[in-house]
Amino acid sequence: MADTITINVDGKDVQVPPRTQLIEALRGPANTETPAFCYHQDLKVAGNCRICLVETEGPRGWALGISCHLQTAPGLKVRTQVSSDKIVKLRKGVMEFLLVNHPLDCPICDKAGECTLQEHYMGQGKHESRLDDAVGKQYKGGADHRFLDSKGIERGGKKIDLGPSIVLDQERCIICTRCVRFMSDVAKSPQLDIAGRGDHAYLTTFPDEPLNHEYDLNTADICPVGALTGKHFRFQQRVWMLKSVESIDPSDSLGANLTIDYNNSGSEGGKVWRLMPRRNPDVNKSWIANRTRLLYQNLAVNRLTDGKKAGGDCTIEDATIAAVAALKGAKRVAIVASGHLTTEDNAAVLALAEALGGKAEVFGGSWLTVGKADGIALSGDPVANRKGVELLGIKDNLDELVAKAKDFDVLLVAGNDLWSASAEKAAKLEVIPTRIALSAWVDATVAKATIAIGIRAWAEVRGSMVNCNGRVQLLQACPVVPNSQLEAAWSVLTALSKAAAKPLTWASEVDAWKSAQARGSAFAGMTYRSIGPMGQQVALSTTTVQPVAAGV
Amino acid sequence: MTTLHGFPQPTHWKGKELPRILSGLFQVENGHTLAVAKQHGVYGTIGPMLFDKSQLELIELVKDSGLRGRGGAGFPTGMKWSFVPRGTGKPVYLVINADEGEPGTFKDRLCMTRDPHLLIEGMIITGYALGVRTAYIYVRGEMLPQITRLNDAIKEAYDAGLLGENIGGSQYSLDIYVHRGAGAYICGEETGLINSLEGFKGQPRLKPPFPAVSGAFASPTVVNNVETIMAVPYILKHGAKGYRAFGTDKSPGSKLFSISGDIVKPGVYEVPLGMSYMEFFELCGGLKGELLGCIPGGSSAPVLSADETRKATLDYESLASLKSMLGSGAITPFNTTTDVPKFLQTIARFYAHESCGQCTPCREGTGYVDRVLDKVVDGQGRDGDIDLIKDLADSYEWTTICAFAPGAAWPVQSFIAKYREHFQRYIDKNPDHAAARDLVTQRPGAFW
Amino acid sequence: MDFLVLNFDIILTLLKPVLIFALLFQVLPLLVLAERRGAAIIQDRPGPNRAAISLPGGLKLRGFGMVFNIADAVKLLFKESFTAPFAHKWWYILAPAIPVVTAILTPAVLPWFAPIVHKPDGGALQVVSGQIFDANVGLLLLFAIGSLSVYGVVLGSWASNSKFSLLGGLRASAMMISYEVSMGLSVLGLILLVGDFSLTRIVEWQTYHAWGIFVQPVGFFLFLISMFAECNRNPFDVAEGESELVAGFHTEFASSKFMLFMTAEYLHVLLASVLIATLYLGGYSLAPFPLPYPFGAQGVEWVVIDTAWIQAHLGHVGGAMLIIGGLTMLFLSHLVTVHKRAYAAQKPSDLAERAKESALFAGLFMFLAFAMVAGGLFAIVAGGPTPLSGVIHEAKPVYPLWVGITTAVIQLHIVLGKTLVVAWLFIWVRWTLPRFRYDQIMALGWKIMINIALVNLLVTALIAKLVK
Amino acid sequence: MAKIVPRPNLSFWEQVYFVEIFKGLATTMGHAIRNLTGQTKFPTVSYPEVQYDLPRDYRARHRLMKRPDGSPRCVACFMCSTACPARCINIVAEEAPDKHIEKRPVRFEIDLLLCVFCGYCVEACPCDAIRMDTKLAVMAGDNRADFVVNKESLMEWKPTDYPADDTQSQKAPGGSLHAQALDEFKSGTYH
Repeated sequence: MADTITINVDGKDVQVPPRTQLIEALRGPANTETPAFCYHQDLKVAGNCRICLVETEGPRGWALGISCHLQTAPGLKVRTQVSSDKIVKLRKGVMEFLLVNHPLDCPICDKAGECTLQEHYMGQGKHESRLDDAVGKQYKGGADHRFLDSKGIERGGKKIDLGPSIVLDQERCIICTRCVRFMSDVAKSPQLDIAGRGDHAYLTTFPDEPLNHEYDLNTADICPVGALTGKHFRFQQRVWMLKSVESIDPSDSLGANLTIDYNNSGSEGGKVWRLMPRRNPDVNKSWIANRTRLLYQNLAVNRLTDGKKAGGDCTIEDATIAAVAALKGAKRVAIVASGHLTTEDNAAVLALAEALGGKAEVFGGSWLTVGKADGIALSGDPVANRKGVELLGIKDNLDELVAKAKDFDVLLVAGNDLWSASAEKAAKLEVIPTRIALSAWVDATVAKATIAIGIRAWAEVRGSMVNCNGRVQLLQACPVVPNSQLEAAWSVLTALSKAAAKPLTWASEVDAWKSAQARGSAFAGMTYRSIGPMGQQVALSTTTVQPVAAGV
Repeated sequence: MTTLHGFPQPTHWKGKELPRILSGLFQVENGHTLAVAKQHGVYGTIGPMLFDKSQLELIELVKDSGLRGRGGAGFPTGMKWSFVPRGTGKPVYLVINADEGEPGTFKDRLCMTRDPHLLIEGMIITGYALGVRTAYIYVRGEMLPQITRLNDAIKEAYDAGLLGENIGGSQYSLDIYVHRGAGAYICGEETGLINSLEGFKGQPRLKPPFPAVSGAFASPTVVNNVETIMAVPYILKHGAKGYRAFGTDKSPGSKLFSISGDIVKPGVYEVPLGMSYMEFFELCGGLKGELLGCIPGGSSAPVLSADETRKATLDYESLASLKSMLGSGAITPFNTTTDVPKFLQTIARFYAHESCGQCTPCREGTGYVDRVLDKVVDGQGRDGDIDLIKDLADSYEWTTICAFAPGAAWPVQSFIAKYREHFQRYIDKNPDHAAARDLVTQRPGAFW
Repeated sequence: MDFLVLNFDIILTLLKPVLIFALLFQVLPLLVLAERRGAAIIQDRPGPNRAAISLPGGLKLRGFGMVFNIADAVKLLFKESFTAPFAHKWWYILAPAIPVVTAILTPAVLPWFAPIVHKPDGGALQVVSGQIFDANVGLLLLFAIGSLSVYGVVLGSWASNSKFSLLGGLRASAMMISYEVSMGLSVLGLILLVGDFSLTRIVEWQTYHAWGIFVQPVGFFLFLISMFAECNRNPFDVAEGESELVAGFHTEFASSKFMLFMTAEYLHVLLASVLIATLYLGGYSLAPFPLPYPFGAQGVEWVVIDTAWIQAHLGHVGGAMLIIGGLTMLFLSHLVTVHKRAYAAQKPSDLAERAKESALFAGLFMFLAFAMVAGGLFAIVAGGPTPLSGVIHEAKPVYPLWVGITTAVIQLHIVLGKTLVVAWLFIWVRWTLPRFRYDQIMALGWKIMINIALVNLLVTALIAKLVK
Repeated sequence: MAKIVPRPNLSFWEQVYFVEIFKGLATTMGHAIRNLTGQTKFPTVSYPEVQYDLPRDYRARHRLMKRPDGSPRCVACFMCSTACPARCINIVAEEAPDKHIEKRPVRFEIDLLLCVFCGYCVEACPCDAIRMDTKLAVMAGDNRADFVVNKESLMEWKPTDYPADDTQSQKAPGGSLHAQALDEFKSGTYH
């Protein structure tokens, strides 16, 4: 892998990997700003936007070419906008053409702020306009921003409902075909196409068929302009007001990488506004499923922001005191770990059991059904950290717990919603008189619990999960929390260890991670820094789950 | 059936015999039928004359003949054939580009109407030379009579054993299919044509890979014009030298020229390359009125002014030296009564309409130029609009995937360069063009 | 009556502090008014004119802004006496008292009039000093007390427990201590000439020789500048520096405590003016130097306008002062009418209101002017030679008690008049000069003022030796 | 690049400063004497009885411009709140039923206590929806909530309060000349 070749960019020799797209070499090793609209790292090259033009030296002198299609070869000589006035002029020209029929409605465009067109206009644009209203295509149509196609039928328009999740603004579309390529090549469901030709080309679905796919919201992400927008985020926030933290998909064991975009200023208070895919070529490429993307909507809904005790609400502190008392007085304690919580939380489960000594026993696993991998960004297993729990040495033995439920007088369930997974099996656990539930939401388990303590949800904690392929990935904490009293599960479990003779004294999730490292040999040597935003692979010797192919 | 001016054509001109390489059967009654064609020597090569030669020999022969593509680009045909990789295990396809869409060009149509068998003969030779099992004729959708003729001719050929398995008793088999296009100009571009042939949208592909390496159905593909292929049998018959007897040294052979415009007898003429334009006009009955300029080779070729036309000859080199091109051989002289901006408007509108919409500069640029030209012709022009049009054409000239954009840019650039005062007259017609120009900067922004 | 006359010295001595303080606290609001109104006049604006007392008959009494003083006092006294929670409470409460106490103690050693000498019938000769406390080290005592006022600033700023306050206090204390050196040195020249620290003796010396400003011009300026610094007045008001330190040392003070600080500040200005008037403008002496009298027995005689002379020409002097007062009133009346014109851009109703008030004041001043001029003329015409009591004390004739008291009153007015002139100088300078930078102040104090003061002292000593 | 202002070259007497003090004193006293005697009119006015006419460009309390139908012209683009250095503008957007408008504010609040009256919001507005020409320079309230003005109160203004010759304003949606301008715009004669 390490071998590189030398190409010459603007008179300077640059070491680049061989046979990659020139645009990657320019953007990466050559550090030359290269605009592109149609080019996307995880899509096939279409080469139609023409803004990434460069000059290369060939047998017939300097020739124009598009850097997204050209490949690096030894001795390649490239001129970019840095050294070629021609490129500067032509890019300005291309930018002008892109803008001829593009509306100037950035102020109400949801893409504004993360719009590729805006970015590159600042870098490569003409900056003084010579357009007037007579040159846009809509002048032949009407004031409704519609135009007549070659058959005289009105097309275009500002708000076209493409399907359940996507709205199209035809006027903003620059026909880069990224969405078309995504739907056909990645989603394998070619629901979109460009119809018409010339500047009357337009993006459309097939007649009377909506755009409806589990991954269709990705088209809004890859749309370089605001033509495709997701209905869930339409007009909600301006993107420059959002801050983001990096996290992963907590609802699926592939752990698709994503960012949590939130806004914690303003009179509205903090709120998580959206989840966006984060590119990780080894996990989910640039894609996340709609299901994952809409998870943020649950973060402020139905939350267990306080504690519960004997059926009534109480503060978290009171609930914790009651739980400690129950654990202290217990003869046999069953503690259920959870694949929905981080590895740190599960390490805390083990540490608590250890502290409680012989009277505690740890169970793990889930009754949720495992689906099939779709090959893009979902593995189908809803237990995100199943692997991490396994690597900590917790067995999948919930049925065993059901079998000997009578032996226990206290049940501590840490973030594992047993009752909604299987109410029938879980009903047998109701013989245990004291049932303590740690949960972020008011779920079925909380309803059946005698003591419930609210914990932070996945978006609000820092920790790690191990995906189905044995990749340790980090979740970072978003500061938006419904109740600042809420603590992460490991922290609550640490507090519950007061019931033991030697309570745990962990100060942060780093202590929890160190404990996890002590328990799971696969984590040896890993630090949060070494895991980083892209994750770190553990040795797969202990794998029992088949690896799921990463995205296409 | 089709009555064209120019027929009957003279066989001699100024004491010299005019070539009848391509148009031999044009004036023969029922020349399109196999029987009549055979009488006139068509299919004469299908036999030992062909099958005794090796593929490489044939390719060398065509190379030596100096035959160049007659579709417009003028790429040496033999060289094109030699690019086809051998032994890849993939089939090689031959596709005949009969998607004749260049404004002013109507030669292939006539070829297919009057002499389809010569085309089939050429295809058999080419197919044999390249190892083709399946060949396509991609015909423009509007050419219904031609499609009928071709299908009839192919049927006749199949019936006569000239197509299908073991042609003429040889080991060579060839199937020919007529593919009807949907009438898009861009499908005359070879990769666009291949895309269309495959059932995709007729949009050019990124090159490389070139079609010779990976074309139709991801296999090596040769795309040739009708007229090019029709010249192949003659070359085989008379050898490279025989073909080179006509034309100039660098542009050997003859070519069909479709002439229209301000000429007394418009039509299709086969003349040797190298004849001067003025002489050719004389051959066509002379010009109407005083010459103002001439489009030398299809609407995408840069226009020639009257002086340049007088200097030009009908060959690739002469026109290249005048910064124009022979193109498809569609010659359109126009006289001093021509309204040049409206002429250009027509051309620009054609290109705006026919742009496939794939590449940004061509998609938006052609429409942009069209609308600005419309504005100028409507008398709404302003100072600077001419430069704007020129600048826009410069911007999209070479920045696209295929050669459509330069083809759309050249007429614009050349018309403006050579007839600027005609455009200025239109702008001067707008009484307040100067005031209008000032208002551009004063216009309030978004009204809403 | 006899008792009063016989025990006049005791009664007056007891009464003096009361009278002087009453006088000072009467002049104080005038000074505040002068500050505000003076600022306005210098800065081309009308000045305070909103606070008014509504009287029956549609008359709104504004008193040229004097009502503002009442309003201020009421407001400051009745505001919540807020103590900053982070302050050091005891020192915080104590701090504002210190400058006021020092300011109140200072006038005790200032000579307000010449000693009243009289011999009651059947009593011993009584000499009542013009000071409350006739200390023969008066000036030193004055400086000693005056220096204490810096403690108020320092303590207040430190006790506030606020950075701004502390910075202001630090700057102020450093500056005040620095300028005390040059203050002491500058006045030393005068002391050298007079040969006494008693302020009465200094005034007497000036009466017989010349005012301090004439014999010690350099000393006067040095002392004046030092006094500016001591009072924290512009251009030396680094203690407050609102552009840098909010309000400086009294940022955290409010209501009555703040009022105490402000009172002390104006008292200091007033007392500094009195001190300057006493040391360099001859105190209660009427003329700057002995005046030539061309029609004397031996030709030109040099007449010393001392207390005895005033007493001898009591009618003329008193009459002349009344006439001057009357003319001042006339001028004030004129100003009132001028200001009536100045408010031309007013609403008619408001204009009428103001017209009423100005008419009232114009009339009042006019009446007073006429009364005083008339009284003065009468005194000049009717006042013959002052009756003598026939007793000689220290080679001066002793007059009856009423003459002594009248003279004292006249001299008190002379002192007050000079004080007001100097006080106006304070105000005038405040609205003229910008604040100095702290380093500039220090450079001026240590590098320039002290040197000039020392040279001045040396030169004075040489000249004094030569003259003697 | 910092601009270096050279110190003025002072003459000897200016450096001594002593003489300059007296010059300054003469200046101020000159003013004082003139004001006491000659001056009949001060440049100051007796506020609030007499008030200067606020200049046209004075930045006072905001108002929201209206469309002919009375709805706010604002399209909730957040440009103003983005430009606002005091972060005093709070907007909540929603989809507008009119497809030409697309986006409109549900809430539009300005906290006038935070506002620094810089006028950046007016500059930033792409559709001239917010202006600061109300001449309502003085605001009074009992509590902080009174100073948070909402969409309704920002639109409570009468067109008659604004000059008829302010044609740009009157042509703008909500103005009296708006219909005429709209016709011109539609017919293409609007320039």
